Formats: sequence, C-alpha cells, structure tokens
Amino acid sequence: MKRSTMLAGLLLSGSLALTACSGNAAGADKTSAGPGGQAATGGTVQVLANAGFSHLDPVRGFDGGVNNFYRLIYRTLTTQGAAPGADGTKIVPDLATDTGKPSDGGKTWTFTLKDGVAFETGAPITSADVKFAVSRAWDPEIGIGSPYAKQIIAAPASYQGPYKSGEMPTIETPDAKTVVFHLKKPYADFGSVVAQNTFVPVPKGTGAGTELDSKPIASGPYKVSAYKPGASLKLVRNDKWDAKTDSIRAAKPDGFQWTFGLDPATIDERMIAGQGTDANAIAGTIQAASVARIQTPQLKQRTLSGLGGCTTYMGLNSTKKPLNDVRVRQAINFAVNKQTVRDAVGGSTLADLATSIQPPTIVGRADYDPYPSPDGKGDVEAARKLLTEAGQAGGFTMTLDTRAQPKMQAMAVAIQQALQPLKIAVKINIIDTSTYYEVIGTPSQQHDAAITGWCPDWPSGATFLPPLFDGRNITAKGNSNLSQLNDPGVNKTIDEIAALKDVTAANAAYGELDKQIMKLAPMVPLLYEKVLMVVGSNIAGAYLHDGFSGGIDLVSVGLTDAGK
Amino acid sequence: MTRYVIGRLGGVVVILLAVCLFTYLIFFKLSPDPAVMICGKTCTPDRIDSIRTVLGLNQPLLTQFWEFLQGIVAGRDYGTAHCSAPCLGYSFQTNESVWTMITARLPVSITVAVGAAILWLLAGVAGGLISAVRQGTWWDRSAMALALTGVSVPNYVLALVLQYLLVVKLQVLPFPSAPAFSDNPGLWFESYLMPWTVLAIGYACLYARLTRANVIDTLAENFVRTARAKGLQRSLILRRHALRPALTPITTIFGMDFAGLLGGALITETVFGLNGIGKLAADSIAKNDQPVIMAVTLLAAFFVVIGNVVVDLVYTALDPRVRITSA
Amino acid sequence: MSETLFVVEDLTVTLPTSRGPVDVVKNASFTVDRDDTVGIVGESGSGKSMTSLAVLGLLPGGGRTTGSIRLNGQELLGRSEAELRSIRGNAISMVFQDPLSSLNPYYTVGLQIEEGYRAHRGGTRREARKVAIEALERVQIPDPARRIDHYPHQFSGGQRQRIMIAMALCCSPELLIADEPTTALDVTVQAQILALLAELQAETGTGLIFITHDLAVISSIAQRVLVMCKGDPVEYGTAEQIFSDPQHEYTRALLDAVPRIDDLIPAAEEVAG
Amino acid sequence: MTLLRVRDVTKQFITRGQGGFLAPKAPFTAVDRVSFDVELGETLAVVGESGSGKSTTARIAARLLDPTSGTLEFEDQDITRATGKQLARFRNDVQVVFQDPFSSLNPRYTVERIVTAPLAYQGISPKGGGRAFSKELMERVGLNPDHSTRYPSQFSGGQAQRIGIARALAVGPKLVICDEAVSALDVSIQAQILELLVRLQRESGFSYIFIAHDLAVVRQIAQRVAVMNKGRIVELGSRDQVFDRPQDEYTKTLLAAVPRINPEWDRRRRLREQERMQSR
Amino acid sequence: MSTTPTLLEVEEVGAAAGGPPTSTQRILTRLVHDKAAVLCLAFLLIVVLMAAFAPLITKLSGWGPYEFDSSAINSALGGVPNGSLGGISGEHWFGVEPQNGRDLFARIVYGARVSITIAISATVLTGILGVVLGMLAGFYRGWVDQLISRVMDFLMAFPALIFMIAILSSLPAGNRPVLLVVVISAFGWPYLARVIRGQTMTLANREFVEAARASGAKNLALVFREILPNLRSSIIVMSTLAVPGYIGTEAGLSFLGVGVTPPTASWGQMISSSVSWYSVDPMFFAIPGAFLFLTVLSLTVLGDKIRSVIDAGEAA
Repeated sequence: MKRSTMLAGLLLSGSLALTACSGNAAGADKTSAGPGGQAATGGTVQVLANAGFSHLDPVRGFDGGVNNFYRLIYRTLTTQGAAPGADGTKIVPDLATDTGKPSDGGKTWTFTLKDGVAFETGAPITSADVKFAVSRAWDPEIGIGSPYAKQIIAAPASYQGPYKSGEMPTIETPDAKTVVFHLKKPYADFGSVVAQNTFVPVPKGTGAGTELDSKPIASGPYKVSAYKPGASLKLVRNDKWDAKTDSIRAAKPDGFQWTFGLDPATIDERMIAGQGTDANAIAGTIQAASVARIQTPQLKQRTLSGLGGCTTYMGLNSTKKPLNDVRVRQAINFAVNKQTVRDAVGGSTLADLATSIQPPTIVGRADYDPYPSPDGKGDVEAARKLLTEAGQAGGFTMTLDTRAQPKMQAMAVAIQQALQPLKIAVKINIIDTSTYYEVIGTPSQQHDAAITGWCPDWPSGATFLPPLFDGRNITAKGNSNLSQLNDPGVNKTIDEIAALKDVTAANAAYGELDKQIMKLAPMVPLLYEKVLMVVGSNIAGAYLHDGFSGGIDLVSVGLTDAGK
Repeated sequence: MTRYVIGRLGGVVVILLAVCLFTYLIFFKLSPDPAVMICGKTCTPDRIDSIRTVLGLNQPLLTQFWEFLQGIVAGRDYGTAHCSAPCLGYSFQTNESVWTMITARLPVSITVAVGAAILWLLAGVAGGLISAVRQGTWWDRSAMALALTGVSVPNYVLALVLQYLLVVKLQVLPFPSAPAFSDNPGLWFESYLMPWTVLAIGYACLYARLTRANVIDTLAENFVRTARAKGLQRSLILRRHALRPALTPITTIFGMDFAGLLGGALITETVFGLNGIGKLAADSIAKNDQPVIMAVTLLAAFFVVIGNVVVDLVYTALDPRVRITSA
Repeated sequence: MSETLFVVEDLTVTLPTSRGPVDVVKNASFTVDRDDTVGIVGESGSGKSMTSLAVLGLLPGGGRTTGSIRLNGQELLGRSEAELRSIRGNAISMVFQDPLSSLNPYYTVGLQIEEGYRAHRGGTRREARKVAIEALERVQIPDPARRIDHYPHQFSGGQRQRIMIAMALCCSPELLIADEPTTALDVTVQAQILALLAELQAETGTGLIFITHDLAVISSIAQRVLVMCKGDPVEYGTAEQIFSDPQHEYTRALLDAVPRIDDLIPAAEEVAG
Repeated sequence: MTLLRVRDVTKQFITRGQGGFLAPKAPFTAVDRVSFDVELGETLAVVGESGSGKSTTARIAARLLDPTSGTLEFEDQDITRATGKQLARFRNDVQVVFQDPFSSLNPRYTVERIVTAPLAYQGISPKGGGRAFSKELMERVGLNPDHSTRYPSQFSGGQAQRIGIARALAVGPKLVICDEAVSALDVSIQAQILELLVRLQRESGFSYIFIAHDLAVVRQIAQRVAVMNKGRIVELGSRDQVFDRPQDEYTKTLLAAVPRINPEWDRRRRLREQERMQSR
Repeated sequence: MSTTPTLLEVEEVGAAAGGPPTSTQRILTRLVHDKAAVLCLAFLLIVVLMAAFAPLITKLSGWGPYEFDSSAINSALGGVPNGSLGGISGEHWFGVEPQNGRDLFARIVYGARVSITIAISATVLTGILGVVLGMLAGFYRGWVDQLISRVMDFLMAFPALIFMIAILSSLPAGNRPVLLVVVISAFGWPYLARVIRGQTMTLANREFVEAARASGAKNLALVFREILPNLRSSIIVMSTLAVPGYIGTEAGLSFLGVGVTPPTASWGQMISSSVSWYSVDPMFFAIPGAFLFLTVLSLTVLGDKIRSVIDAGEAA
C-alpha cells in the first residue's frame, strides 16, 4: 500500500518521483518498442537520478525507487518476470524452486531453496537466513518497509524481531533448504507476497541497526562497491552469484554507476545531449519542459513511454460542510477541468485524464466516466445545476491541501481556477512535503480537500478500493480514507468481494465497486500519469517494467557496445 | 593575548550554544513529530512510542537538548547503537550518521568556497586597485558601472544564464558535477568553473568597489603625502603605503564572507547540483530532516563565529595599533 | 650675510573647486638664505600650507602653480615628476602638522625613516638602519636602537614630531619646510621642538621655512616673515620690521589680536579708552 | 556669594581592553580630588595641557559626567546626584559653550531651533515666540538676526561659536562653562569672541568657568586661575598671582614655555600704534 | 580690543562656508541631472506604476494573472507555449507561462506588486528595528549595548538563508508575504543596527549631544531629537540599498520555493518555475529575470548615486 509520490525535492521537482511506486501493474498498454536491441555483456550502465535511495536494507526500503534496484543486488523467494507487458508482472520462482506450496487450506506455505545460491561472502543461502530476514520485519525500528509479512504471517503479539525477541517461533526451517510460513488466515496469493523486499535473505545474526543501509550483503548478481548516500553508488559483479540459478536476471553489464542529487533539468539536458558516458546512461521520467525537445526522430528512438499505474486524485472530505452534500461533491467532479490539470503536470504526453478511481493497469477495471464533460474540460453548467439544487449557488470557500512541490501546486492552482466560475473559492494550503501525509492522514488536521495519488501493490482493486474507501479503516492517524467516506453500502460490497474465492470475479466486482463509489463522488479522479524516458544511445535491452511503475527493468538493461 | 583569545573563544561557545538552543527549540516547536516521520508509512502508535524512547523524545525538551550537546562533546547512545563524539545524531531520512554526511560533503563546499574566494579576491582587489589609481578615467567608470551591475545580478539568475549559454548553447563547459581532483583535473576544473564564477562575481564587484574606495581614501591620507614628500617611487608608495592600509579592512570582510561560504553556498550548490553543505541544507530542509538541519545550521554558525575570531586575530596581526593594545 | 638658497617669485597656486578654479596663493615671493629661517604666517585659509606643498609639487589633484621656485638658482617649476622626486626628501624636506596621521601606522618608524634614505642614497637596509638610528638619536629619542622598531602610535605626540624631523633630516636637506609643526602639541612640548629645530639648524645650516598661525612662535624663530591673508602675501620683511613696524593694516590687526601672556603693556582697550 | 562649590571631586574611568568579560580592568584617574569655588559674576579659568583633566572637571561641574567621589554644591544646594526637577533647575542655571563650534551645533537644525532648544527641552515657551526670541538672542551675540533660519554649516567658525553662546544665553544662566571655547578659532576671531564673552558677562552678571590650554587667552579673561596637571589642581589663585608670582614648579614651566612676541619689538609697535591713533 | 579693524571681520560677514545640510530637494535636483539616475528613476517609476495600477493594466491587456489560456499552449508537447518567443503576441504581450497559458505580462505586473510591497515593508521594518535598536545600543552603551550587540552577533552568526528557508518551510503557509517580511527583517536588522550603532557612538560623542544634555534634554530626547536627524543620510542610503537587497532576498526565497504561495505571482517564483524551461522557452526565464535584474540594478545605481550626493554634501 503506497502513496504514489513520496519525498520529492522541495527545491526542484523530483524526476524520479513518479517511479516511486511499487505494485504489479498489469497490462500496460503503450510500452513503446524503443531501444530494445540486444545487450552485450560488459560495460557500466550509468544511472542519473535526482533523489537518492531511501534505504539499502531490504526490510526498510519499500518504494519504486529501491524495489527495482534491489533486484540487482538482492534475490527474493519469488520475483516478478523480466519482460515488457503482462509477463513482467507474472510471479516466478527466484531463490525458491517454485512459487510455494500451500497447505492447510492456504494457511501454511512451504518454499524450497534452490541449490547453489549464495551471499556475496560465499556463504550459501539457507532457510535460516530467510527466516531471520523475514523476522526482522517485526523489529519496530527496522521493519519499516513492506508491511505484508507482518500483516499476513502469524506471530506472537509481543514479537519484536530477532535482535530483541530472538528467533521467530512461527516460521519453521525443517532443513537448510526448506522454509515454512504459517499465516494468520488463508492467503491465496502468498506466492506474490514472498516477492516483497522483506523476503530478501539476510545472513543470520547480521544487519542490526543501520548496518545494511550502508553495507548491504548481496545475493543478486551485483554487489555494492562504493556508496556515498545522496551522491553516488557503484555496483560491481558479485562473483558468488551463479547465473545458472537465476532465470530472471540477464545481468549483462559489469556494473552500474548511480549519480544522485542531480537537478532534474540537468538530467534531461544530459540525457538529451547524450555525450560521453551519458550515452550509457538511463534516468527517470523527463520533465514536462523537455517533452518538446525530444520530438526529433533520433531522440524519439531513444524514448520509452508507458503508464505509471497510479491514479492522481483530489480527495473530498465528506465530513466537512458543504462537501458533506453528495451533490456538491458531484458538482466539483463535473467542474474540474482535467485538461488544465493535465497541462499542469506536463500535458498529454505525461498523463491521461482519469475518469474512474482505478487506473487502466488494474485488472477488471471498468472504463467509464460518471461525470463526463467535453474533452474533460469540465462541465460548469452541470455543476452549477447541482450546486443550485444543493443550495450552494452562491458558492463557498474550501481549503485544498497540497504539497510544497511545484507540480502539485500547479495542479491545485488549475483546480482553483476551474472552480472559480462556480464561486467556489479554493484556498490552497501548501504543506511541507515531509509532513504532507502526516497532516492529510490525520482526520483532525486535514482540510476540505487534498491532492494525492494512490498506486496499487496488487494489480487489482483489492489494494486500491478498500484502503481508500472502507469506512471502518478510518484511523486517527495515518488514515488513507481521505474522504472519510463511511458508506454502509460500500462497506458491505467490500466485505462481499473479500469473501470471493475467484480472483477474476473479485476483480470484476471491484470494477463495479468503483462505479458504486464514484456515485458518491468522494474524490475527483484527476490523472493517470505516464512515464516518459530518454535513454542513452548505447543502451540496449531497455523496456519499461510494469511491475516497477514503469521504471526501466534494471536486470535486463545493458549496453549495445560494452566497450564504449 | 592568550587571555584575549580565551575570552573570545568563550564568547564563541556562548553564541554557538545560543544558536544551538534556538535552532533546537524552533525546530521542535515548528516541526512535526520526528518519530512519526521515522516511523514512516506503516506506522502504529506502539512503534512511535518505541522510536520516541530510543531517540529520547519522551524526555523534557531541555534534557533532550542537554543530551544533544553531550553527544557533540562526548558521544551518546541511541538505543543499542553508540554514536561517538562528535555525535550530531542520525539522519531521520537515511539513518546515516550526520557527522559522516557532513564530512562527506564538506570538501565540495570548501572547494567551491576556496575557488570562488581566490577568484573574487584577485578580480575584485585588482579591479578596484586599477580603478583607484586611474580614478575618473574611462577604465574606472566602466569598471565601476560593471561592478554595480555585477552586484545587482541575483546569483541564481546568473547561474541559469551561464548554464544556458556555456553548457546548453555553446557546449564549452560540461554540466557541473563534483568530480574528484585526482580523477580528472581537467574535468574538475571545468566543472567547478561555473560555480566559482557565479559565486565570485557578486563578491568581486563588491570588493572592487570597496578596494577602490579604500585605496582612494588611503591615498588622501597624510602619511601618503609624507611618503611623497620623502621622494619615494610612486609604485612603492602604492604598494607599501596605500595598499596595506587599504586592504587590511578588506581582510576582515573577506574573512567573514569566506567563513559564511564554508557553511555552504546554498543557492549556487543547489542550482548546479553540487553535493556540498549548502545542498545538504536545502535537501534536509525539504525532507524536514531535523538532525541534519541542526547540524548544518550549527556548522555554518560555527564557521561564521570562528571566522569572526580568526579575522580579529588576523586583524590584530595586521594592524600594529590593535596589536599592541591588546597584548 | 649668507648666500641665497631658495627663491620663490610670484608664486600663484590655483586649485580647482566646484565653483571653478580658485587662486589660493597669489603672487607670493620670498627668499630663504642658508642658515636662515623664513616664517610664513597667516590664519586658516590664508594659503600658507598650499605654498609649501606647491614648492614640492605635492598639491592635491589638479592644482596648478605659476611663477618661479628656484633652489640654488635651479628652477623647480615645470620639472618632471621624476626630477621632483629626486629633490623631495633629499634637497628639500618637509615636516607636517599632525605627526600621528603623517606617519604610516602600519610600519615601524625605522622603516619609514630608512625608506626615505634609501630612495635617495640607496644602500642596504643595514646601512639605512644605522642612519635611521643616528637620526633618531639626533632628535633626542631615547634608546633609539630599540625604539626604531616601534610603531608610531607607541610614541608621544612630541616624539612623533621628532621622528618626523629625523625623517626629514636623514638626507641632510638644504631646505626644510616645517608646516605648523608644533600646532598640535602642548605648549611645553612645543617649546622643546622649537629648541630642537633651532639646535639642528645651527648644526647643519639648513634653510628653514616655518609655517604657522602663531605670531609669537614666528617671532621667536624666524629671521624673515611673510604674512599671508586669504592667499595674498600682505607683508614681507624681517621679523623685527614686521613685529615692530608693521606696514599693512592686516598685520597690525593680527598683532593687536594676539593675546599677551606678559601683562607688560595694558590691554589695548584701556589704551584706547 | 559662592555660586558653585566643588569639593574633593574625583573621577575615575574604567578602561577595558578587548576580550569581553575576561579583559583586565584598569582604572584611570582623570580628576583627582579637585576643589574650587566659583563666585557670582567672576571668571575662573582652569588651565592645563592635554590630559590634565581640565575638560573632565568642566564636564563634572556641568553635571555632564558624574564624579566618582566628591560633592558639588550650586547655590548651597548639593547637586552631586541631583535628578528630576532639581537637575532641571541646575541645567537652567548652568550652561556650557563647547570647543568645536560646528561639532557642538546640531547640523540638522536651524539656528532658531538650536538656540531655543534649551527652552524646548525644559518645557518653557520662549517669550514672544521662537522666531522673535531667537532673533533677539542672535542680535545680542552679534549675529545677523535675519539668518535665524540658516543651518550651522552656513556660518563661519566664529559665527558658529556665537550661536553656541546664544544657545547658552537662552535660559538666562548664572554660570556659563566655556570648555576651550576659543581654542579652535583663528586669533582674530578669538579676540572677538573673548570680547563678546566679556561684554555678555558685564551685561548679565553671570560667572564663567573658562577652560583653556592657552595661558595667554586666560590672562585676558580670568579673574582667578586654577592650573591643573595630571588631574590635580596644582595652583589656584588670582590671575596676577598665578601669572606673575607662580608658586608651583609646573606652573612656572608652563609659563616659561609660552612663546612670546619679542617684547622690545612689541613695545615699539605699540608706541607707533599709539602715535598713529593720536595723530588721527 | 574694540579697535579690531574691519579687515579681520571679512570672514564673519563673508559668504556662507557651506550650504544647508543635504535636503531631499537637493538630492532630487542632483539626481535629475544625472543621466543614469534618470534612467533608473524612469524604470522604477514604470515598475511602481505597474504595481500600483496592476488591476487596471491587466484590464487593458485583457488577461488576468491567474487566468488559464489552454489555447496558448501545446498540451502534447508538455505544455510549451504556442508560437515563437514563448508565445509573445498581440494577445499575450510577454507571452504565456508554459503548462497553463497564464499571461506573463499580467503576472509580471502583479509580481511587481508582491516584490515591491514585500521589499518595502521589510525595509521599513528593518529600518525601524535597526535604527531604534542600533541607536539605543550606541547611545546607552553598557548592558543595553551588550544585550543588543550579543543578539546582533547571534543573528549574524546564523546562516540566515538556511534558517529562513527552514523556518518558512516549516511554518504553516498562512500569510506568506507577512511571514516573509518578518523573517527577512528579523535577520536583516542587525546589519543596519551595526552601522547605526557605530554612528550613534560617534554622534553621541559630538559636542552638540552634550550641549543638548547640558540644555536639559533627557536621554530619549537626545537619541530621537538630536541623534536621529543626523542619521538621516545613512538611513536614506542604507534603505535605498536595502530595497534591492530585499527584492533579491524575496525573489531568492521564492526561487527556493518558500516564498509566496501559488497562484500569487512574484518574480522569484516565476524564475523558479522557469528553471526547467529555460532551454525550451527562454523567454519564460528571460522576462522575469530581466525585470528582477533591472529593478535591482536601478535601485542599486540610485542608492549609489544618492550616497555620492550625500557624501559630497557632507564633505562640503
């Protein structure tokens, strides 16, 4: 469960922000062929980035920025595929021989480790290491990453991780190769859960404190040879990694070199110029300003584009007057000019207009537009009618929370402008990036509306609709139900879908739930943002991976000419 | 003299303590609960409590402050981990030792500051001197007009203009980065050239004006008349009798400016993406990383305050009148 | 009685001001003989200091000088800067009014004496230092070998003026111009400096131009006196003539105004009344 | 009648080196147990060389500085530590004329404002309005009354000193303290100002404390003379006593050092001058 | 002594030694005769008029500062303005802002309002703080001086920029312009106060202050009635030079993203948003950049000229 964009620079918008989503987005539509080609073995791929990695410790790091990168140095029991399109989100065995054997009605899952897998130290990876690694998720100081293990695997209530509470009693390791998980309740898709970062093996007994954040112990094809947080990171080959045990990672280059802290505009300039080692470089999504500059045939060839898999929306706080009136919320839905909102983030190349809650990458999503307007430019008349009905023809003032980040502010201004004809005066309340979610996630502090985004961790409504609209999930802090919608009908449907055994049926049901919720208009879906990247001319094997919010699949990318 | 130095250093400690306390109070008053921030996305009240305990946030503010100070002097313990002196804590964002973060970035800031300082001293003093000697000439007037212009350009505007012209359009310079000198001296120089220039121009113009004014004032001094009456060469009069008195006050200003820069040239480093203290400051502010903000603020204040003392000492050495009275 | 050393004829000094050029000295003429002291006296703004500066070509920016200034019959006006430089501090030296501001606070008095000597006589620093110590000794600075390394502010006002004199005399000039050398000093110190000047002059035979506003001082030191008023040289003659039989009304008024310490004569008021 | 009685007044200054609170303190005694009286209508001169403490004494007498010890009595009232009304009354009775005519006049104010300032500060409204009052005062000190709206910088040194004197007269003082009031002036102007001071005293009957370093000037104006050296009064007596029969060694040295116009020449000139006057 | 000849009175009746102290009138007269100063004054006049009559001007130009014009930009190309030179046309005189098509001319005009108001307010506040505190420190000396000076040391030791950003970014947005003024002034006054303190010390030693004291003036009267008028020149000079400084600071803070909040326009904020566009749409950068630069330059030149006029006046 992740919000779309975390920590973007206060000073300049982070170009990697969009990729900072996790989730297995399926069926991305427009992944362009781009610089596919065949990657040669050798060379160093350069990565130009604005923001540094949050954590190298796998149990801490949990965002699109690190998830993709972790696959270079870490392995998990299972992992996503390495291919464009839907194949990329398919779960395949990695350290384990298969995607897990359920028993006990899906409450117990058994995994067997492959032979010949080892840490960079040369020590073989054992089931004990996996158990140790997973149990670290319970440590309150360390286990701040993926929450799934903790949510799904059974554990004593008092358990606080291996460093404080010793061995975890609920994970069994009958032998060095086998690891058995006992779940709180049956979980059909546990094979996907063990692809989470929490399941990266850590040598038993290591990794206390912040040890792994600076010196990770690699199990993947590369290991960290030099790391200056916020400045640079260098990966070299891990010679203890055996390609024979790994069918996913092509691992063609000899190494990777990250440069962090670059100004997004500078990154774009360098990528477009593509001089020197920048020919071997990849980077994040380009800035809106650079879109116009990559229209030449040469640059188009080096361009990759696809959906990010998230929905950017404006939550409407249904507890505040007059937003507690559904007609007012609907009116706002009609009135918002999504075109100008899209222009604010960089126009049609960088985003599609959103009509429903779930983005197109979600399986079972219904494509519909409950509040249509010509070209998405807003239907002021329809809105005015609804407002008149609601007795708000004279307009009102509402406060819109947004982050102290240019793009988010620009979107807020666009909404402000769009609502002006309805005499709705939007007061833009800018909140510091680092505290934004804290504020809007605290019902007592949030205002009338807030702009934010949501990315699914699963390519289904299960990780999208319930967290956002289940009225029983409203918490005093860390709330994600921004509209504070607590509708009995919606709650009931959520429970009904959760009871469904059939995944396909459930997905379809979520599509219907989407419509049911949007009738209540608790939010205004704004955009489905897209990824647009330029890679260096010597880059080969680059494609956007749907599992990593449209980031370039790092384990597949390489250089055309390794000697350059 | 020793007494004087001790007295001054005492003042330094007092000021730094005040800066420290003020920063501490402000940020704990204004900022969101750091425990919540560390706790992250999947947070429970229990976790917040345990983080608060580890960080000592459950203690009274002044106790926390005292521990912070202790950490700097003697090191301190965070939960199980020990942080040895000088301990400025750990980043809330990256868990890195703040001290390490600072030492890693200081060289960049120092390189930027030193290079710029050399540039502006040379350009400023030379320009001002020539203007003073040729007072009223075409050279003087255009140099001073230029200096006014230079003082008026906001440095980020200049930075962007330069970057646009030299890097994007003409492509005579690479995009600024912070390569190590030992790796590639040529690239090192080219990379830093723009930051140096941008940073130096404002100061250079200021110093040119100052130098000119001071030299002109000094040339009107009675002792310069005496020197002329003694039949000294004009160059000797200029070099010995005019320059030293004219430049001594500039030393003071220079010391302060330079010390101010050692704490990071925030805008220049940010615009050029140089990973120095200034950028660290900007980044940590953006992320509300309190320990880092504290440390950067303290560091910058430290440089300024120490710079102040050093300047006074240097001044004492340069100006015999002060030297004797304080002895 | 003694030979003519220095002649100023029809000296006119013009300074540029915001209101156009102004003649601050108009047609001044006087002569200094060897061993002779000429006093130039006048109130503030009378042009007496400008006269002395004009002699050495030290006028502030843009000042023009016409007339004739001759040292040993050699014309000084119109000389090149380099030629003038070789005369300044060498054949003609100056002592200024405010010794504190006239000495560079950043250098030891030794260096400031030495540099003048070396500019004209060359030689090593060591030699120059010896000369400087001797010069300090001559002006009766106690412990000159140690004091030579002190800075101007470490001396008293009177000592500073002695240092200025030592500096002026280190190249044995033929003519010394002392511009209000005792004005900033206390009366007892003034007496000492005047005595020193007289003593040194007797020793070296240097011609002296003594500029002051104090008629009493002039009376005790000068053989000849030039009285100036607003740039005009109103009266020129021997000291005795100026003081006992002043011709010009201004001189007479000036002499009348001077307060007398010795109440030998009743105040003018009583006489008049 | 004794107007001002100064008894055993001592003033120490604490000089501090650099280094904040750790710096060594060094007390310096500027005035050392000084006592004197000023009678109504007389002129007491205080002479001494620079650093003798004469100006500090003047400032203490004017209550511009507080003495470290000792007492001041004005008209038999102890005003050493007077404040409020008592001090205001004292200020009304005692005025000061300073050395530097320009420095002592606020360059931002017109003459009118300057000379009426003492009244304004004491909350008295000038008789007949500020303009008329200031014109009258200016006339009294020999200034063109039409210039009352001019600024100090538009006057010459002597004129400016007259403004300073006019200001002192504004409140009708009983004692005027002249601190080197003529030292900065050319000799001719000096004579005029001295003349003015004498005339004003004759007209208004106030007393002067006349601080000066120039013994010749003192001889012109003082009835009694106090000679100060290193913070102490070394000799105090009538003018002729001090000048003609000095007792103290220092006084003798001082007197001896004063340059004199050759007396013989001067005598001849005077005779000629007298002849000229008579022949007229 | 009554026989003093008239000759000696020459000085007394002669022409005045100097003119009256430098008056505003005189400063203006001098400036009007200086070509560069006139140019600067003219430019500043335009900017001030722009700021004052912003609503009127934008009514004439047809576009408000917040109005979007989607037709002026190309959504498919990331929102670049249509047409060359950033979309300069009869419709949009200075072109439009990328991504939303807001009229740059209107935003420049309104931005002038913000920049100038903030800079002048900050100057006034700094001026009051700096002058009052500086005078008190310089006049009273002793513990008052110690206290004020230590606070000044403390504030000047602070890395002001870092701290300003930190404070501004942690404070709730609230009334940003007021906040900016307060924060800028809080760190700005010591620099003025230091100068004022020094001059007050010198002035306090001048005899006219003693004369006023001897005339019965109380301390506060001495400070505000005797000393303050004499600080006028310094205050004028420092203020004229402070305004461009504060315009720069405000722009800098807005550039760093902690200045005025959207949709309010300020020049710094405009430059900030143009950063990523400078190679595609240089006009978006060049126009606010030029206005900022020229305004700062004009004020600096003017301040410099005023200083030299006053210096010349004081010297005379």
